[in-house]
Amino acid sequence: MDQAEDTLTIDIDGWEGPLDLLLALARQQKVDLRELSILALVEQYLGFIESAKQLRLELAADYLVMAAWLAYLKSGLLLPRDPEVEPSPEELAFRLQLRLQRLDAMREAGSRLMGRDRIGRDVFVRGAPEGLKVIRKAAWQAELFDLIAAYGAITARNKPVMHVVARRPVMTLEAALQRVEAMLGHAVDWTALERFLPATLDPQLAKSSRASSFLAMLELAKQGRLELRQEEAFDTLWVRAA
Amino acid sequence: MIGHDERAVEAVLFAAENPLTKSEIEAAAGEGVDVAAGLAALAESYADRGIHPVERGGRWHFQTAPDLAHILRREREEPRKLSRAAIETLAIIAYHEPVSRAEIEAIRGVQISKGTLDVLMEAGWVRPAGRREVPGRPLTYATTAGFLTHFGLESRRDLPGIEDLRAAGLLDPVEDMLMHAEVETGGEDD
Amino acid sequence: MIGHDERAVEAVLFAAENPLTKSEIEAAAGEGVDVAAGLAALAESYADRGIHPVERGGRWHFQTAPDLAHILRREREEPRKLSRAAIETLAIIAYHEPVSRAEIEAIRGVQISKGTLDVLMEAGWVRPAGRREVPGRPLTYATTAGFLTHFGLESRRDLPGIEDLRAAGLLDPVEDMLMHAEVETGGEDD
Repeated sequence: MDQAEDTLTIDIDGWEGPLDLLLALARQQKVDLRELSILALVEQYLGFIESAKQLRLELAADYLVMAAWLAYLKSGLLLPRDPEVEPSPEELAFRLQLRLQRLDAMREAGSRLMGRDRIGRDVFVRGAPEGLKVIRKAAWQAELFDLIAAYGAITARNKPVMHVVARRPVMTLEAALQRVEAMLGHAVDWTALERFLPATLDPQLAKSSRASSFLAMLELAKQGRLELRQEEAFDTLWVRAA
Repeated sequence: MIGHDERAVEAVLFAAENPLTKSEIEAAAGEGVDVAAGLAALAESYADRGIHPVERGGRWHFQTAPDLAHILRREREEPRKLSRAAIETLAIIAYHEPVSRAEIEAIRGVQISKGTLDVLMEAGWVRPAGRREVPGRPLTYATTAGFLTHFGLESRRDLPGIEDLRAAGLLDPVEDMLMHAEVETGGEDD
Repeated sequence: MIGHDERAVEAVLFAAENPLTKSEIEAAAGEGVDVAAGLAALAESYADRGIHPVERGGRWHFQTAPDLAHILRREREEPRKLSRAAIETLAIIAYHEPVSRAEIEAIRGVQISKGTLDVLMEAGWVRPAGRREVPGRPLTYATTAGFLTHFGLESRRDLPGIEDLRAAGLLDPVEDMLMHAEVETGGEDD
């Protein structure tokens, strides 16, 4: 067993996800998967994750999620049964066992498929058929794969797969405060709020800086460092150093 | 003396570039040919020969006898090699079809990487098979007649061990995978 | 019981892509196969059948019995592959129908030649689908029932969506897919 664990530690990169690892561990129990001891399997998996941690191997998140879930399952199996909990730990263990059996069966099925007498490898079709007369097929040939691959190519061409999330240009309240404070020294006379805003052609940034600068001015007015004046609603807002 | 039915069916199958259904053989062989009788006679005539007529997914073609593989295989390129992921995915589709990508991923416990399904579709073994009428309407996948032909299966019933697996409940619809619900939805590729 | 010589020669001739000389058959059939004896036995076995082994200029091949030649294609009409432009145009119509020519060009990013749509209509996969009620009243195009049949689709809704394409690796830039193919082909173990 020790030896096996060593091998596993070295092979950490070889697993296709936690289920793959669990199946490999289950196979070490050398029993029919239907007779598998889930508790022993959980111990093995958690032990494996622990030793990987000690070796400071980077574990992908899904391995850790599985570890957490198995730890939960283990405590459920060991602790006195709580009838409130649905599904029961035994049921969860059984489902896990089924999953492992199914994956194992599919893996086995895959290798049996590959081992069949395959055309072009073990058996061969006629090399040079003459072809039949009655072909009412369209002379134009295309496969569904060609079609959807073409559409994929067009889509990829038009919209690069890499999505760069455009950073929306905004002026933060902190930036506005700094800017207004710095400019206030020059505002001995009443100055329109607009004069404090950065010049920009970007309407988003213009809106954002107006809103932030207004808030910044309210804050500075509260601190008594500037005065605000407006003749009537929606009229120009005038600012002056206090 | 060999009957006309048998000879006509034989010539049609030999000349055809692809496996043919019974009605395609009928259309090619012309009026008055009993295709069923011809196929039956043909199977018997060729039982011990170096080539055989075979039925795959309801389509017939001639192919070489498997025991002669060793002489024919030489100097030929092997067909496309598949990755382990592609082999497993193919098996899952064949045994569970129609099956959605999420279901395949639930069985394998990992996401299908790019280039797995498209390799199988390009080989002509897997095709989109309609959408499932559940929320999200996921596309499902199934195998093709070309899959049966390539792997020498008369029908999906001939998939190795499929009856035992079904009896053991291992081919039941993929259930909600509790702990995996989180992992899988969390990792959805963008 | 049919001898190994005959079976080996039979399978080799059947699978060959060109007529073969005796020595080529010998090389293919491998050690210990008496090709002359095999060919003689074969000629006798097939004397009355729907196909025959024949010798032409020192090379052997199978061919259909002359009296059954009527089932064969007389002129070889080569199936023609659609051009890339045509396949892309067809894909755009299938995904966006009804769609005008200007819209197709906008999506493809290149102009389409007159012949491209003609080819698709000749193949019976695309049809005019009325005019759009906007200035210029452009003609729109849509796919036909024949399109669905040819591509084995029950409805257009069976076409994989963008997410399905992405998951299948079909949105990758070409270089990426080639690299992937290499990785995939490298990995099998049988």
